Amino acid sequence: MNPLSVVARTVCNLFAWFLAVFGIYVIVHGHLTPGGGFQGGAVVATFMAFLLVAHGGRKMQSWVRKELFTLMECIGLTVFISAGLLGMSNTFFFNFLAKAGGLFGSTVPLGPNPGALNTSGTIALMNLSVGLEVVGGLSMILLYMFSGVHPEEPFGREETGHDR
Amino acid sequence: MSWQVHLPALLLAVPLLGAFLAPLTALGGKGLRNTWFVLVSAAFTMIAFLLWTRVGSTGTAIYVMGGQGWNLALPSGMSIPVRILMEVDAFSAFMVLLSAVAALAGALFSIGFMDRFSGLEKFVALYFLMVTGMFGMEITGDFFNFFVFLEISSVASFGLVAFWRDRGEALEAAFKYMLVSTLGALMVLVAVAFLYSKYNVVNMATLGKVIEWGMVEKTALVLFLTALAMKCGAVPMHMWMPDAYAEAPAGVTCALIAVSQASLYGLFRVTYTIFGAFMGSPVIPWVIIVLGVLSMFIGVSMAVIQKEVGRLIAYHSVSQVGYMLLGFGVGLLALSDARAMAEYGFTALKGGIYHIVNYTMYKGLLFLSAGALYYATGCRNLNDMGGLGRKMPKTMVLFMIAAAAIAGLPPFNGFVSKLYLYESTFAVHPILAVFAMVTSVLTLASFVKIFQTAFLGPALKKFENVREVPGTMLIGMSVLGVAILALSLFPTWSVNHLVEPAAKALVDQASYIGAVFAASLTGGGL
Amino acid sequence: MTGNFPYLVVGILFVMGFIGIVFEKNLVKIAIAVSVVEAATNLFIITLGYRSGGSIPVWTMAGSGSSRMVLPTPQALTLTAIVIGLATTALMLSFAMSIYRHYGSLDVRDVRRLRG
Amino acid sequence: MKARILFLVSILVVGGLLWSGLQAVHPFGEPNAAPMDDYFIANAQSEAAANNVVTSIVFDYRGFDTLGEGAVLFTAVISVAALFRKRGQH
Repeated sequence: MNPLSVVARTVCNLFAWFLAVFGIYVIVHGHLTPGGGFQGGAVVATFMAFLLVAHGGRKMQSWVRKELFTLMECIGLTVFISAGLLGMSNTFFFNFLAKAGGLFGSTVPLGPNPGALNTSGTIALMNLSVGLEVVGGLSMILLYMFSGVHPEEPFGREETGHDR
Repeated sequence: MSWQVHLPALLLAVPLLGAFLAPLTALGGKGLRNTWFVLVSAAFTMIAFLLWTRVGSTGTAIYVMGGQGWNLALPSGMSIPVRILMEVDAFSAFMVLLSAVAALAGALFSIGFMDRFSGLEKFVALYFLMVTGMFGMEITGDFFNFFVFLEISSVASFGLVAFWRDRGEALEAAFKYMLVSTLGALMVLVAVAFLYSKYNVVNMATLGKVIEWGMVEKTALVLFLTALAMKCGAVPMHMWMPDAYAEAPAGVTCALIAVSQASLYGLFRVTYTIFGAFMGSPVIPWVIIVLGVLSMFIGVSMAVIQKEVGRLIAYHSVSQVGYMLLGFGVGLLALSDARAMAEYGFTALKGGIYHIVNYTMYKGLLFLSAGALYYATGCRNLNDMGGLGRKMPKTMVLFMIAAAAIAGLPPFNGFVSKLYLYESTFAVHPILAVFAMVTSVLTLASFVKIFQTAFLGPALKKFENVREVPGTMLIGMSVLGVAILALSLFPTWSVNHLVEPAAKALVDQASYIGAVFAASLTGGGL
Repeated sequence: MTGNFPYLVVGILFVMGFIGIVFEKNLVKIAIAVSVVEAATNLFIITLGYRSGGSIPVWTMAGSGSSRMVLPTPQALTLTAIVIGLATTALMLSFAMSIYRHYGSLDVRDVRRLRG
Repeated sequence: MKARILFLVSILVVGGLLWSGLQAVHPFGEPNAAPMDDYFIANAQSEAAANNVVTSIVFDYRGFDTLGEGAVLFTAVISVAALFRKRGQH
């Protein structure tokens, strides 16, 4: 994929940041407004898609490493499952932070209310971790599918394990 | 409170955590990765065994995901569960145990078998995810959760079937498998949506309690039947099965067999537990029986003409799935009739369930030995092989055990389960028993063919340098070999302790439903 | 019957997707057809949860007239199903790409080394 | 040709099945009594302390499904990575 023209690149550079900020907003406010980890993560991942389209894959691959995204993904999911495991004093996936007073532990008034960020216990924590996972995962899919378009090697020669 | 109440959650959490951390083991090199592979596999096998013993001693185990207490199924003032429930009765525990054994054997085998290939930390992650999906399908008590785990196990197995992506055939097989499997999963989802629309619950036990017999339920039942029969490889949609089984790496195929058994489990959970009360009309049971007979016969007749070892064994899988469908179909036919149940239905069920464990063990071992042949010689075609018995004596012995078991030769376990099936199906209609016996004879014939072509005969010059496969692969194969021998030497024990509780649990719809509603009466006692 | 128009759309989309899967010859088009079936499924679940006149099930800044909310469970289920659909579609397209590398064609009639 | 007729018949069967099934579903906009969903709407704020009922279902009441969903995405990513991996990449 070749880089686009300078106008397109400038516009993409600008708007990619808006997308990233909006995506992070959606992730962080997942327990208050429509949205959540998956939706916000998908929006943040379009940041990567914008840059990939505008600047071309070769430049992109010199900027970021795929290992970084693998790490993001693994950490996100591990935090997610650990948040479930920590509730094990009651049950797996018990919401042990809700209304406990500490992190994300405030109570909410019943009925319509303006909403406070420090509520909902593990829900907010899981939103953040899932957001991290989705950003990493979708970016990885993009980068790997891109690297599959122009493989550097002829096909059929990738593995030596079949030879005797 | 004993920590053992958390076993159903741990059974799923341990392999999932293993999968999530597996890509990071690339940092520590080969030793760390293999240690992680063995460690997590041993852990989930241990948990599965503990779960099985616990269910055997204390009865159906339930687990409320995220509730105040593990057995607080119904929140205060509600008559239906709102959270996800895990429900492990004797049949589920039995399936979990044998899936765990097959997965352990596949994992041990894969360490040696996949050693020469790249990208193995991804292989390990996908393997654990497939195992998680399989366990989840078997212990969940919630239909939507069932769909999610069906998708986990399917997506992971697509990746594993296509793991040798330098072979075009593997990609082709993966695409076919993916098409069938995705369609099946979507049908399951539509069926769940239909049931949700009418009853506003997705919990299995609650649905079994409140369900009525109307158009919505009929549609849902037909969708479930079609989708799960597609997924377990019954005949009209069996095309994906030989391709995927033959093209996947051998250790994966061993676990894939257990995955298809999990789909079969779903089929019987739906027909027996949810729709069991409406099986008075013989239409659905006869559909299952006919599918079973067709699978048996078409599978075996396609198998006889195959030249590739993997495809030959894979076509036998189609025919073996037919045996189980036959047994369960006959059991279903007798479900609403106590006299018929005592007379032949229960025997058929026992035969079907016993055949599941036998099939998973010996078919896994057959695929592993075919993989060992491929590892040692690099050949897939039977016509290129010969005289390998002297070079690979241990593989030959293990293959012989498995082949004797699948053909139903008398001292082996395959004989016992097939005897149950002949006996009970004869009571329904003699022609069914005749089909089953003919299939058995053809199975014997084709395994004699493999054995004779591959292992016997003069030693070929091109196989001079062939040696026995490495130790870890032999250990993986021996796990299954020992399991087959144990089942064969103690048939009475295995029928009484493995098979009968599972068969009783499957027939007893009331206790499956009652477990959810009774457990909550005791309150949130921890 | 006009009131049940969404169900009609679900049925039509479903059958269209099936026709695509069965009769299309191009792997990418087959992947698109699978996506259509997925979309039909998601649409079906989400329409099941609608209560006429209901508001979204979110209490933040909700007006006083928000006592009647649409059913939240179908939305949660659809969310899960959409992500799963995304994952399978990505994988299916990757398979199509890899198959093109090996066979030089996306036509199912050319991708036929396995048979019998 | 024979296969095409078979396909056509199967599509007709699927379509007919869906048609008859969809006829029996409740009318659009008026679901049957929904005890489970009403429980969620009534108790999401007091039990899970979340204003967004859908998120409280996704991450609390049915949080385990969401773990499975995350695992499916992870699986797809790992599969794509395995499919396009380079030679010698461990």
